[in-house]
Amino acid sequence: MNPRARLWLVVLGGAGLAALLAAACLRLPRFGGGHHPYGDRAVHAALTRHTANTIASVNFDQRAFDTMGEMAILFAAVLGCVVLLRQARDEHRARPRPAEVAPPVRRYALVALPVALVTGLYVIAHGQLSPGGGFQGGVVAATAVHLMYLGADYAALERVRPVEAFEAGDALAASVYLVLGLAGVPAGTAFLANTLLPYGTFDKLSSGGTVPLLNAAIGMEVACAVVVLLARFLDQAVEIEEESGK
Amino acid sequence: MADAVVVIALLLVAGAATAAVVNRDPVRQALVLSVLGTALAVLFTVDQAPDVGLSQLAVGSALTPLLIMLAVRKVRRRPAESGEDGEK
Amino acid sequence: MNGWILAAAVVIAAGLGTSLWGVSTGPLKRRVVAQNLSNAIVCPGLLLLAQGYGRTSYVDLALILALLGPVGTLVFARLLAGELADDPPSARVPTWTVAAVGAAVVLVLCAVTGPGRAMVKLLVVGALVVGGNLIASRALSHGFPGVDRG
Amino acid sequence: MKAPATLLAVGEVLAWWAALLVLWLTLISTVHTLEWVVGACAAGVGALAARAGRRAVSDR
Repeated sequence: MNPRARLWLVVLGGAGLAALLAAACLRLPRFGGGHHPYGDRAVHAALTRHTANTIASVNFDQRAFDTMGEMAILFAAVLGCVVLLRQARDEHRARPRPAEVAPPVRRYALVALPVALVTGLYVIAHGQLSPGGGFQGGVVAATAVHLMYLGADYAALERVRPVEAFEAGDALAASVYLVLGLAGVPAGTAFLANTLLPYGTFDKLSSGGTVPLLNAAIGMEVACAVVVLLARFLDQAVEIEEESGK
Repeated sequence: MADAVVVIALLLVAGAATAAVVNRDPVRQALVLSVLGTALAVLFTVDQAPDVGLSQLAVGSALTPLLIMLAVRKVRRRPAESGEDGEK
Repeated sequence: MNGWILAAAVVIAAGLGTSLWGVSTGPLKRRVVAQNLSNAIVCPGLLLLAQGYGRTSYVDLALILALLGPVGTLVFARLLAGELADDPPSARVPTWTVAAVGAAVVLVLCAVTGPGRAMVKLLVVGALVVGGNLIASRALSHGFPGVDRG
Repeated sequence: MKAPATLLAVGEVLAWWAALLVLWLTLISTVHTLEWVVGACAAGVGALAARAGRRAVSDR
């Protein structure tokens, strides 16, 4: 195909896409209007299950199966990363030199680490009550651990972060999610149906049936996955070196 | 009138995204990307989607810069092989 | 649109607009400072938005930004230490201006909230914003003397 | 480990635990029993992490 024909093809396809997008935009409901057919139903379903945060109800109850897919994607992505970024045969490890960090920065890192960790756990635990949830809190908690690398050095990070434990935790949390979903099946309901536990009192930590448990499983999965992912990246960037043959 | 803050957030996101594309150096792109993440979090907040804004803040403020900067360091260290810019 | 949202719009438009301009132009040392200050100025903006919408749970966003924003700056300070060592960034006036804005916003919101746990939470967020901002500025200028020098 | 060292270690963890529990109580909106239990566990994890981090930096 010569460049001219290719250009015409792009113009034709682009024009078609633009026309369809414009047509779709013209039929959109008005911005900020009061009529939300899906939103009204989602809020109603969340309230009948005593879940204060509708988003958590959508993620871990009404569409818990979608969340399982997302969790599987993250799990597979981290698995792929671990396989791709392993130490190859023509590479060797060189211990990085201890880093010298200004004392106030080091003190800040040592104080911010537990504070950020507890905040991450707070965001996970209150996922069904306030904005947040397993994903957000898990990322915050995992980032907190890496303050050891930023405020000290790689050796200090390795001493507080046993990667094998986090790999096992990742797999364990993913299977906990599946087991929680399957637990309803012998009782005669569907996979991941929120019928296993009582719905509890509205706006309490124990409200929402299985939502807080699934939320916690996702939180642990995400935290462990991010730690493992960053461990591979740090290994490559800091420790592993190619044999240059020189 | 309450939409004014939405318009401001949208303009900031558009500006930051354009700046991230116009800059060609990965390190500078990472810096702009960090600001873009903050602007996106503001946009999600004013659109009353705090859960999404929280996700954006959690991922965009520290994790994405760390991943990008580590990848940049690995790539830059490779061709020279002299270890001058490596941490060893 | 109430006064809180108006104040938030002003803070965010001015602060984020300025830091966007600073982060996308100029030398590297100005860009890292702008990136640090963008976090420290948006955080009070988010607190004002939470007050304007009357949703106390939106304070969590400012809390997470106050915690992780300085961590992001530490990432750049640590991994760009080699580039920044010869010509360290120093931006006392903007840094202290942003810190003062953050402290002022937190104090005004505390006065409106009244004593209670909500006020303590605001103070925690304020301490994290101002302290994190100052520490991150410190880290950018000679924060990592022994890193990346080869 | 000698007795004073053990005492110091326990004291360090307890101090962090108390501080982080106070932090948890400021973050939450309504206090009830389950909040105390979950908060105490989270603060315990944070306190152990704080001590592990401090040791990783200083003992080498």
